[in-house]
Amino acid sequence: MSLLVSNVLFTCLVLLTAVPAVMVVITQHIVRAACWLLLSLAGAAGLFFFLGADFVGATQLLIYVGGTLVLVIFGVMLTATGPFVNLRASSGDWAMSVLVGFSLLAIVTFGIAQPTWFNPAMFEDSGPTRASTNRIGMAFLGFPEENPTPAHPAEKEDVLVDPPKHVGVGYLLPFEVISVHLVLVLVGAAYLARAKQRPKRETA
Amino acid sequence: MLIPSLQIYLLVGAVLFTTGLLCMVTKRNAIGVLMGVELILTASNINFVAFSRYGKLGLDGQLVSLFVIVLAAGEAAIALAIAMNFYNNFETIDVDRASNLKG
Amino acid sequence: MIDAIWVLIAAVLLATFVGVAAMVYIWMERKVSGRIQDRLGPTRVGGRFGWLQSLADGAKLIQKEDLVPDSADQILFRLAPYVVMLGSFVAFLALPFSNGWVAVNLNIAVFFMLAVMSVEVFGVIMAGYSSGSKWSLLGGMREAAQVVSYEIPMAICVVIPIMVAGTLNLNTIANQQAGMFWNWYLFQSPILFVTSFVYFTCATASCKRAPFDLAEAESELVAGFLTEYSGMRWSFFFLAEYASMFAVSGIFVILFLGGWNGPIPIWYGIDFGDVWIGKFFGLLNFLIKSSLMVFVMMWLRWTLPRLRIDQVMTTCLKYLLPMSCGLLLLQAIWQVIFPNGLVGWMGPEVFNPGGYPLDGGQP
Amino acid sequence: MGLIWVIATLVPLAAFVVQILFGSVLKRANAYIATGAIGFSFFLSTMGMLWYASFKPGVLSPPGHHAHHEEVVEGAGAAGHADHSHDGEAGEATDHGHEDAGHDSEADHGPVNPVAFEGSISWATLIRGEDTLSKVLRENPALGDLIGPEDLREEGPGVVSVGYRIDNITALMFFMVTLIATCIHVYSMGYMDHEPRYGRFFAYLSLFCFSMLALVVSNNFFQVFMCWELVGLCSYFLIGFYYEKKSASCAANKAFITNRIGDVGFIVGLMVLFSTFGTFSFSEIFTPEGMLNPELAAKADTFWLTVAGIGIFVGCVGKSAQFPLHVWLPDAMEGPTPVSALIHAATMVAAGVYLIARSFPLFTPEALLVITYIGGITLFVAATIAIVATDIKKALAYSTVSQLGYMVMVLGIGGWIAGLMHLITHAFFKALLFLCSGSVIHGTGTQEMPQMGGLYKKMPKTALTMLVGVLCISGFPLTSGFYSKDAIIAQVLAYGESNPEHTFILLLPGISAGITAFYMFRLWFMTFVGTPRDKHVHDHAHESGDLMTVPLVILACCAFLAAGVPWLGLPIPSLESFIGFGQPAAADSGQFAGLTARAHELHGVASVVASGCALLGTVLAVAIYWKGYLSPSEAQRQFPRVYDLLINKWYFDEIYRYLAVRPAMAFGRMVAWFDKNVIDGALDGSADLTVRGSNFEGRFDLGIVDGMVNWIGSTFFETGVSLKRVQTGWLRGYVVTIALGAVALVALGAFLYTP
Repeated sequence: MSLLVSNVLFTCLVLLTAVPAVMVVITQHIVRAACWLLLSLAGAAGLFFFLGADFVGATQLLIYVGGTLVLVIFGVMLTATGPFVNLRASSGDWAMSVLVGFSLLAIVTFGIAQPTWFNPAMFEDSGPTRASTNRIGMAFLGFPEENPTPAHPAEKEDVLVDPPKHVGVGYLLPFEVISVHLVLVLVGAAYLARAKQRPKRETA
Repeated sequence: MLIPSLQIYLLVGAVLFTTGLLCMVTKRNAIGVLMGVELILTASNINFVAFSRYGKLGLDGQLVSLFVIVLAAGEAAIALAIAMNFYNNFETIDVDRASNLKG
Repeated sequence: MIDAIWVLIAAVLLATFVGVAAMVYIWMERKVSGRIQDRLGPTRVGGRFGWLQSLADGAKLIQKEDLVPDSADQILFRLAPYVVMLGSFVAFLALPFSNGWVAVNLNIAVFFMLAVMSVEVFGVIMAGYSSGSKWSLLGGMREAAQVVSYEIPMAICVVIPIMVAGTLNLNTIANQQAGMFWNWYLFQSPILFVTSFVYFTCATASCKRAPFDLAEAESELVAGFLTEYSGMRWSFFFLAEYASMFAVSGIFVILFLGGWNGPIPIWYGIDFGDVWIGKFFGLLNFLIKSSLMVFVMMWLRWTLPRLRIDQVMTTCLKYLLPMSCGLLLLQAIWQVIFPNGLVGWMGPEVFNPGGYPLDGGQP
Repeated sequence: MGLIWVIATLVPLAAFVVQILFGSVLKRANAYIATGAIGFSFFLSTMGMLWYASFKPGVLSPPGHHAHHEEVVEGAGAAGHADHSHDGEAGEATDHGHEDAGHDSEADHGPVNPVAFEGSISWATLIRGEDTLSKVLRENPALGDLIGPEDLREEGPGVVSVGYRIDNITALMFFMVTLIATCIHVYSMGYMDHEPRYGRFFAYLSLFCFSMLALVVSNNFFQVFMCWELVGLCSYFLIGFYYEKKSASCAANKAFITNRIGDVGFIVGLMVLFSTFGTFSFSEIFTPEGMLNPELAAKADTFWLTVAGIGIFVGCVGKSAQFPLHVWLPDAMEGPTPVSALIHAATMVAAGVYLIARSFPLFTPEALLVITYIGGITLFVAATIAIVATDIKKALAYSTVSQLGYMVMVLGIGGWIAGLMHLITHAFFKALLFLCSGSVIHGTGTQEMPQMGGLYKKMPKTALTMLVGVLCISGFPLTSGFYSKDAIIAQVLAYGESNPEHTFILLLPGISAGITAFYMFRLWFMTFVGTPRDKHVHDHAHESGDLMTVPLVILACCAFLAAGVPWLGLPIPSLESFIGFGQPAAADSGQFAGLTARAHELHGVASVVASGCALLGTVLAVAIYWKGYLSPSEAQRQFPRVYDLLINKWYFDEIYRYLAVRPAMAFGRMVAWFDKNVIDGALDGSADLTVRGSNFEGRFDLGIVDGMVNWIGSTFFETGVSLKRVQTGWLRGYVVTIALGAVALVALGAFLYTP
């Protein structure tokens, strides 16, 4: 019963992710494309939850949907004056791109379906890592995981009861680098987007 | 009725990737191109998290996808700033017009 | 894995709760505004206090003609209220109402709530864009700018008590504050005390409540992104607004005011940790405190004049954001100096006199 | 208890720090802080002096009786001097000292140790020698537990330390400096009332006082030298206080540079001293009774000892304005008058004399002879210049130089007590005189005596107090100046008896005593008596306020009574006995053996001589400047050469200009010529050579190196031009290309891959 419900839910989520993504490509109206993108990304967040990656899912919602996408919409609205809402590519472009896209999809799908590399013993369901938030935080702080497979019971609460045994580098350096990178990006974005005198129409 | 398995996730990722690519190719609007990029990044995130669950990637998959999300946010901010600048300078958002650097 | 059945049941319960609570709060708002403006407010419908006024309003709204303007983007126009509603409603999935009474006991509950509520703004933008009206577009843009900006100091303010608690699980956070009222995080350090005010300001703004209700400033923008809406779609927006008011108040209560723990633990002798009646009193505690915070929001709305949009953005970016960052830093320093909190030296008995299991248990 | 002096020293420093940090905020409160600080120091030093007297009861006995008990009592009786009318009490005091043997065990064993307290903290180690304690420790490691590391921090040889050493001279100097400085501070509050930089003035005063007190309290030569420089620095600040005036800043420079010349000598002396003895500490160089430490003296070569002594004396020559370097002191009159008083009475010039007295046992007979001659010449030359000075302050300045000459000279002939006594008494009456002249200047607005006259009616308090000062400095009987000058002349007479070959120089004190009386009375008469010579000045003259006159009265009393009240015959110790308690044995042994006793015998004669000379001078002054029997202009006309000599200050400035400044300029010109022609020529030549080389290298560079680089560049440029068509600028095309590439790669891989 429960399995059935979850399978239905999974199917819905897959469809919610894939179909709007296709719609993003198909629709010519840029604002609608953004809204389809919202659905697709929200579906992806749902998939993350389904995969047990709660933190990643919530981050996807908060940053991607709540932040990035709003920015995109902003951009659309600030630039979507008249003719630019429905910019169309030529049919030739369409034909070529669909050809390339489908060949890529075919190759990738072919690769996924290859039993030669897909060894089920190698890829087994390691279960949802419910206690992952704490582990993610510890990894960010530089405590690498001792054992990638969850040794703890899945339902264990994430109050830190057993501190990590050994201290290593973990993800502290990438974390710091990303933080500094973000600051630089913000400064750069503010610099690029600052109010400027609109230059006179160029003749050349 | 789909049963959750690694292949399904990878397939969803592949679809998202392809649509993202198509989006980048077919959209002449600069922000449309940006959306394509976001789709591609999401596709890769789905793969990372799926491998984190089903593969030997462990927590690393989630962590990498977190980094990707955060970087994507920064990238979006910069891309939008560039788009704004582009729009201000050329009075258009059509990427085909942005060919000043062609040889 | 999430137990899907339980989620469905909880969803129905929560939907009911949100609907009822919104109606109660709308009635309360009218009474409060009346009293503050030296009026009586609704008195007739449903007896003495006009307590059925909201129901009457709802009936009226359902009967109204459902208009969609010609120049509107049909799909987005219809979709927008549901996105808004969805955003504020899904957040309730992770909000515990009493010890263990929560739809999904997520270990990232507070983060999840913030994330889901951030989707709400997307519906507002959709509504503003799709209405095909300048007022709506301007209102939607303002709203988006405001909410996205206020999310940042709000999230940082949420991080500060989380830093004290050491977990994102709202259930655990509330249980950590069991005992006398000085165990509440509000009184754990002066920094947290200040933080609570900053958080509440941001929360008020992110619910687009007065004095931050620029998106629907009727004197400038007619009704902002709501201009073209009527009937049920309109009422969905308001349901969402009151629901998110309750949600942010609930987060405030759990993070700062001890959640469902009363100021004085009069139930010490009776260990009601897992007893139904005890949880029920906890629920009452929680509802009273949350309603109090909602009342404060109403009080503010009918007391303070509306700010200008530039003032709103200045408040956020120039004052609240640096303030919250500074508070985060100060609290980190405080943690280093007083690792056990101010009353920590009294020993674990005082900190948690009931000896509650801090993880609260599964529902 | 020795800390009382340390605190008294540091209080002005604290006041200075406060004033420098918050001076702009405090404004006029600066004056109160500075005055309060020095007043507190005065209080502390008074307490300290009383305490010292009770700690060393021998200090209250008549002079000299410690070393030569029997003779002194007899000699004093034979001299029949009023000073010793309480011989009986002195005997009793001696008996008392016997009973107090436990208290001051050295009092009855001949030589006496005047040092009451001594302490120091080490500051730097110049020579790391092994002191006794560490040697003991090295040989007995077991002791290491008993002796803590703090015990090892004892002052060993070669350690430069900061410390204090309290003996009777220190206590007395402290008392004198703080008392006079307090009066001057109070006076300055009135005198400097309308000045800008009021606060800064008091800050400088505080620093000045601190420097002098630290100098007095120090227990080693190095600290003395540091404070010495500090004193010089403060004098530089204060002399140049009106730095807007060119003459003032020039005077400050002159004082500073002249002092530096002296300090070179001082440094040389110190270096010789240190390399000879390996220590700066007084207590190591001198024995308690005031001889050169025999252990060290055995190591020392007499020649180097003489060099060290003369070097140190050269420092004193600079600071105390002795003969070749005295030129700065009259010019220093450009500073505010209270500063002049401070410099001339309490602080700067006293430092030099103090140092001679302090290091007295160090001086070899040769060095002492130099001191005597320098002092003698100074005292005479300055006195003669003072005769013709018309500026009231300059006249006083020359009188200071002259009186300093007295002190230095008498120190040179072993008159340790007489020199220091004159230092103290002179400090009081010279401070008084300067403050009086300041009051006159304040009242009249001019410094030129020819513009004054008849001011007695206008400013009676100033006139009377100044008269007291004039009487004191002239050495009239019963005044303090009488006793000190009398002691000097007695010493001179005693020395002259045994050393007749120096009779010439020994005549000078007597003659100068007359000249002193003459010019001082001339000053007073020209200022206060007779008809007003400048109507304008006279009309505007007025008596100064209480803030200025009260210190005058106090100082007048002090000046009159500074030498004690021996004429009353009370059993109160006189200044002489107080100083005499600490007389170093060196001043009464060797060539000076018995000289003190002989001087006591000659007191009667000396007093007659001194009083006679003074009377002569006074009569002459009365005749010329009061009664007008003789005309000064007539004398001027009759002795034009003498007058020219005196009015031009013995042509010292001119001599220096010819001997030092002109040669220095000529040498400078020579060096400039050398620089311009030889060094610049060489540089020009090398520059020319470089230019030629560069030209050649440039051609090489252009032809070969650039050619190669250009060839490479053009090749790449052409390649780039041919490749640029690949860049279409079509963004979507790029994406398609990438995707196609990826597909192609995978396809290729699949085609090639054979599992």
